[in-house]
Amino acid sequence: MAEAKKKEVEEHVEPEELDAERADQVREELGDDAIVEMLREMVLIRRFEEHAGRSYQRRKIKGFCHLYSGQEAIAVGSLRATGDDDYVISHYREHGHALAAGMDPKAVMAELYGKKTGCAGGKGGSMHLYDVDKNFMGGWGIVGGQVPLGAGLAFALKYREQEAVCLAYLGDGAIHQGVVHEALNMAKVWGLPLICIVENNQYGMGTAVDRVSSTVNLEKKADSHQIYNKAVDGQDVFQVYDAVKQARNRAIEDGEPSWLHLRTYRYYGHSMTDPATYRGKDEVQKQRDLRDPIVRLRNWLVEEEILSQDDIDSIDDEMEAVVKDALAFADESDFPDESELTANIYVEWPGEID
Amino acid sequence: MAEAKKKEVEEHVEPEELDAERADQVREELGDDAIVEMLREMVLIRRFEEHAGRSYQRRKIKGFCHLYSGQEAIAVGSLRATGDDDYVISHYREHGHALAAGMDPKAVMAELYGKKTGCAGGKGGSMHLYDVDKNFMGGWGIVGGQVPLGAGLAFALKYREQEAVCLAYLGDGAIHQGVVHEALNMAKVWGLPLICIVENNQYGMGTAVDRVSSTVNLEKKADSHQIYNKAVDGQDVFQVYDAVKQARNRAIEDGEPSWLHLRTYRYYGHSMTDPATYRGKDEVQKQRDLRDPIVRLRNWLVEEEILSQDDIDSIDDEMEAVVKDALAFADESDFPDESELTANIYVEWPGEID
Amino acid sequence: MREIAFREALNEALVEEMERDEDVFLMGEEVAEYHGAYKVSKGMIDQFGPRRVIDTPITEAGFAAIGIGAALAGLKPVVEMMTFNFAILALDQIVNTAAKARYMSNGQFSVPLVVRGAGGAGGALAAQHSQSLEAQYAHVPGLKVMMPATPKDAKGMLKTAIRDPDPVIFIESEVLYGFKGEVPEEEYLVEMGKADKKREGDDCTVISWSRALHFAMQGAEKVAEEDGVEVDVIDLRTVRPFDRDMIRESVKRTNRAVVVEEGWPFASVGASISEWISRELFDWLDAPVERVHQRDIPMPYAFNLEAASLPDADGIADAIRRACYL
Amino acid sequence: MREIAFREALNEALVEEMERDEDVFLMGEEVAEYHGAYKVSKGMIDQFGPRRVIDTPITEAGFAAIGIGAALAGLKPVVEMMTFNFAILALDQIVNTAAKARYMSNGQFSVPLVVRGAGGAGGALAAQHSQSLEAQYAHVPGLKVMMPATPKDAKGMLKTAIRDPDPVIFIESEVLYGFKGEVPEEEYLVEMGKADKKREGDDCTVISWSRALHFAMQGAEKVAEEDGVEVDVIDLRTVRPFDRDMIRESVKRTNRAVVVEEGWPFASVGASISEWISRELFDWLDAPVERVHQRDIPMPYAFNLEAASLPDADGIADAIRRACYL
Ligand SMILES: Cc1ncc(C[n+]2csc(CCOP(=O)(O)OP(=O)(O)O)c2C)c(N)n1
Ligand SMILES: Cc1ncc(C[n+]2csc(CCOP(=O)(O)OP(=O)(O)O)c2C)c(N)n1
Ligand SMILES: [Mg+2]
Ligand SMILES: [Mg+2]
Repeated sequence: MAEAKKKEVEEHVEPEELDAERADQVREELGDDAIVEMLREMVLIRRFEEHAGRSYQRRKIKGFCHLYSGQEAIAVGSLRATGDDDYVISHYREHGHALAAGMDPKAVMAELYGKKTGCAGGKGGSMHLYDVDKNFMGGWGIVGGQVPLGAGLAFALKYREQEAVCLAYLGDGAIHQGVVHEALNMAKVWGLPLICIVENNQYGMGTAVDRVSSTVNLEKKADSHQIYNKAVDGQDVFQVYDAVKQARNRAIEDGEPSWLHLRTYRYYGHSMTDPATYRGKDEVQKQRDLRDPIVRLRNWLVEEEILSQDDIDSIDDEMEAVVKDALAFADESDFPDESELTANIYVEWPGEID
Repeated sequence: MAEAKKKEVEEHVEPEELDAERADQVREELGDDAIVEMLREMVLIRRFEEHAGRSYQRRKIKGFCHLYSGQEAIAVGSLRATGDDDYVISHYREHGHALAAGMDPKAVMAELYGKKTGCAGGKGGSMHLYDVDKNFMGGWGIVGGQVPLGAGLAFALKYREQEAVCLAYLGDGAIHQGVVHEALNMAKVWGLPLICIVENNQYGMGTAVDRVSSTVNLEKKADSHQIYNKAVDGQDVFQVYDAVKQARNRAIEDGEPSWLHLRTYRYYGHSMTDPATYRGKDEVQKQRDLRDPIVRLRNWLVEEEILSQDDIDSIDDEMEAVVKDALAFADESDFPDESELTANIYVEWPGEID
Repeated sequence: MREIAFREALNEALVEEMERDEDVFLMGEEVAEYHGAYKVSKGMIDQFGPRRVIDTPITEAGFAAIGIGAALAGLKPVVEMMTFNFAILALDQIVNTAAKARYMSNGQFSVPLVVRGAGGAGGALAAQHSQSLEAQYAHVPGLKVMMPATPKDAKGMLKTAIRDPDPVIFIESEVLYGFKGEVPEEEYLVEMGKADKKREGDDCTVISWSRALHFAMQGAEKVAEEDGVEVDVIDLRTVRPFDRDMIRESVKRTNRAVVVEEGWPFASVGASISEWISRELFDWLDAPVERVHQRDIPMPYAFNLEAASLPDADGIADAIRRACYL
Repeated sequence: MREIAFREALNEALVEEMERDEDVFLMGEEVAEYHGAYKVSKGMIDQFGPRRVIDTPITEAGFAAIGIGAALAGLKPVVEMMTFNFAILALDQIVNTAAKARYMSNGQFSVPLVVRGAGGAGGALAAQHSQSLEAQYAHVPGLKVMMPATPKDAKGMLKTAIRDPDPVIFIESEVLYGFKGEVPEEEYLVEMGKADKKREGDDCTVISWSRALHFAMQGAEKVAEEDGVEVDVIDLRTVRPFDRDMIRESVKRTNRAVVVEEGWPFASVGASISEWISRELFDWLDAPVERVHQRDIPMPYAFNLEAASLPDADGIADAIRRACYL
């Protein structure tokens, strides 16, 4: 790593405490209950992913399975800032976004199990979650491809003059894809209410971001397109919430898209089959110790005397129970009927399929 | 057009005279003969295109034919700054680049006529000129696609540790293509000796640049990739030469790619079939009157007493004669033999073609 | 009946559907202020304004995806590709998202999108601008592919495509835009997947679509005049799904078939139609199914080579003769 | 003979060719420090260093084009696509530049490029990651397409591909990477365009390639056991150009054929092979050429649906029986 870049990275190691000013502001804005709710959602995601990982090892879940653990503050903080008409679109590491968007953990887990009760009837799997009622538009597997799709969703909102935005999640590895840049230019020219949320977990598979990006300050990747951008601590749920809230206002009021760079970390390998030998165990431990978004929020809640340690433990237990229910539901559900094979491929099809 | 953007455009209307300081510097560097040679090349291109246009109207040339008139200072100034090992790659509006790269006008005209004596044996036509001996690597038709190809040529130079660069020409319409941005990021990360020359003739077909670009200051389009960029008066051959020369040094000495924004203008329609109703005649006339690169260079040469008006007239006559020879050559040449149909499609092909 | 050009017929289809349905819009390079590279969208910006007739930057993948995203949200975009040569840049989005979204989401989404534009060889446009690429789409489950050969069909089929709830790839032959033909004044649709019998005869079945259909008709006339051979000519119109019933009926009667396409031969639509006939109608065939297609090479620029590369009436007449063992 | 896995065989081919020729280099996502998403390039970064084993950003179109540009300059790049699902993003560059540069330049340029990576269905990877897309390349003049089914062929064919003066698309079945087989220690090449007879029999000819070949072998064994039917099984290995001679010889003897492919049926390689047999060997065929292929749908994730969608031994055995009128 070039010396200059190394320094950039180090400069951005965040302190343990959440940004107090931002926390106060959000507390004022949302109230304590909402903040506790955010903790619950983050814990739900953490527990969900632990169990998903185990189910994968037991071959209940197959294929590619990408866990979200470590990045919970982003899904939860950003989706707390959205309204009912807002669209959400994401990539294959989307369990957290799906849950934070309010999707039923049972339907999500069943989808991972390939069951007909899954949120895509078992046809999608881990990488392809959908819930049209929650405006959760997937769950897509071609890196970067979801960003221009998100611009299209934003386009539809503008076309219909709805006061809403589209959040499009992408990783640090996706920012170089050509379609991302094509979408950003059009979003700016047409004033689309698109908010790109770059979850920089520091690796695209095994590739550290500085090895493939001309800058590690990923907010600058929107500079060619004159799009508002900002670097945010992605492990601080208040900062995430606030940045997205502001971006949302900017999109709705001024027709300005945004590009937010959220520094975060993923605790597991890229997917369940990645031993993650490209990084040291101490690196992961340091992130867990110093920057864990759940720990930091818990500490704040306790410090502010909003929750006691007991409250926190019971949230843990509750969320564990929710996930266990989801596991049981998934396990007990049936696989799709073979007649599903040729269902929903076309609506009107005058020919024979095959 | 937004007011702010309009202002940007207006601010950049250049004065009639060439940048005197740059002119003196280049004169010192190259000597008078070389400058006269540059004029000759620019006049050659101008005459060549006039005749190509007429031949098109007489259906000697068919298909798409994009004339370069108005942009001569860019091809000539930039290619004067290159060395023998440098690669050149361009798009479909490349007659000027081909001629400035030293290709034989006869072979170029014959190619436009689809003759077997053409620089691609008649297989390429106007959009697809090639000359491997001049390192002129085409002549490509997919907007933007030549830029990553140019990065690949630059990659090869670096791989072989050659002290040379690749010049890649593109238009203002091409800068949004995803592959361009993909290439820029890689060029920066890997330190490729790539010089992108953005010929901003203010329109991509009928679309004025400000209608589709987030900025009209196209040099900024490389900002996402931390690539050196500069705006240059593309109608001032000295400025073009100097900017490319510096970029070349930067590439060879520091491994830094460049992105140069050259403001220019095309006098004819996008292609021979475009009546160009999207812009007023006065707009074109104003450009011809105030900014014509040949007029400006001539004026300077006369002012500096390097050439007399007679010299200038005889250059015109000479270049007219060169082009007439090329026309005659093209006219008299044969079309390719039908056996050429399946030649050069594969080198080793164990099957039957068809 | 009045005669109008192919491009005007397409224009009428677009205008009528946009008048009928506020959710339909047109987007692509040069579609608005330039009125289309091939003038298909002439006048539309004046009638519908820049909200619904949208000039894009040159970013085929990006604006195709924006169209797909808008379709996921329920709009009905018509995305113009200046030519299908450039649409390859958008193929990932079309194949991996548009074609699959309904299936992957178990029916929660649909993508009521039309991707349309010029296809085939234009005329001295050389290798990168002269390609018949329908196979790239016809291969893919989830897509429908329509390729009209006449102004009348162009209009009726485009209206059908726009109303279809699934993604439709609509390829217009570049050289047919100026081609004139009768087009009814009153509204009509052409059914998806229905072929059209262009000529009747019991000696052989000739199957084609888009521009190659016209070559096929010429070839059919040639053998009628020169050999007294009368052939059925079927214009497939929709190549995915194709009209199996009409082919079945015809080949069972003629026992011979020729498939004519403008593009390359291997892994092509023509190969697949021919294969289907050979397999499905094996017992009815008295001769191998013959094929006519572009030479298996990139398109050369030189005028003589281009002509020699494309299918033509002579080659088709020869293929019919071969099929008829003449 | 020693047995090694498919991925190791590929690795040996890469290493040997890079040792032999300084102009050969490997580029792609995760090929260097991660040693390849499927570990094909294991250890190569250590031996050859970052100049010749190059990790790219996730930009398939861009780095494919960089490979093509480097090839135009005379280098011999091996561009790894993590999977061919993502290679669609680079298809324009492969089809419009790599395939055509030699022709368009009248032989001044060549593109000695290999684009290789995983193809086909992996295993519960769902619709965007489970596609057999060889038709996208096999359709295009200027490209050659190789698809090995065994470790031995994987090595010999990849070496041939790297030495070929033209662009070669080299598709490796994702599920075969771990598959072990005998691989000679000494150097060998597998000739481009030459098929391999995997099994001998006079009752029917079964043609396949890549992973589907293994299903075909199982199907062949099944009918041998259950019906006493003995079939020729031909592993095409190269699908463009394909080995017409071996197919001719076999079908003239067996008079029956079945084509088995992993991918979709329409406008596919299998359709084209089948079509060619039906046309070329019309007089020798005693039955329609039968086909086996993936269902004509995007791949579903659910394990039971995925299995039901793919070709298998039972389906192939049935197709052989149909071909033999059993
Ligand atoms: C176009 C494309 N290329 C490659 C892949 C394989 N792939 C899947 S995820 C991934 C890494 C993406 O990293 P990043 O964007 O940082 O997201 P993260 O996985 O870290 O959340 C790659 C290379 C793909 N799915 N799509
Ligand atoms: C990918 C692609 N899309 C569209 C086209 C059609 N087309 C050819 S030139 C052109 C305009 C390009 O404008 P610009 O880059 O400014 O170059 P100029 O013609 O002005 O030199 C377009 C849209 C193409 N050739 N390739
Ligand atoms: Mg990442
Ligand atoms: Mg321009």
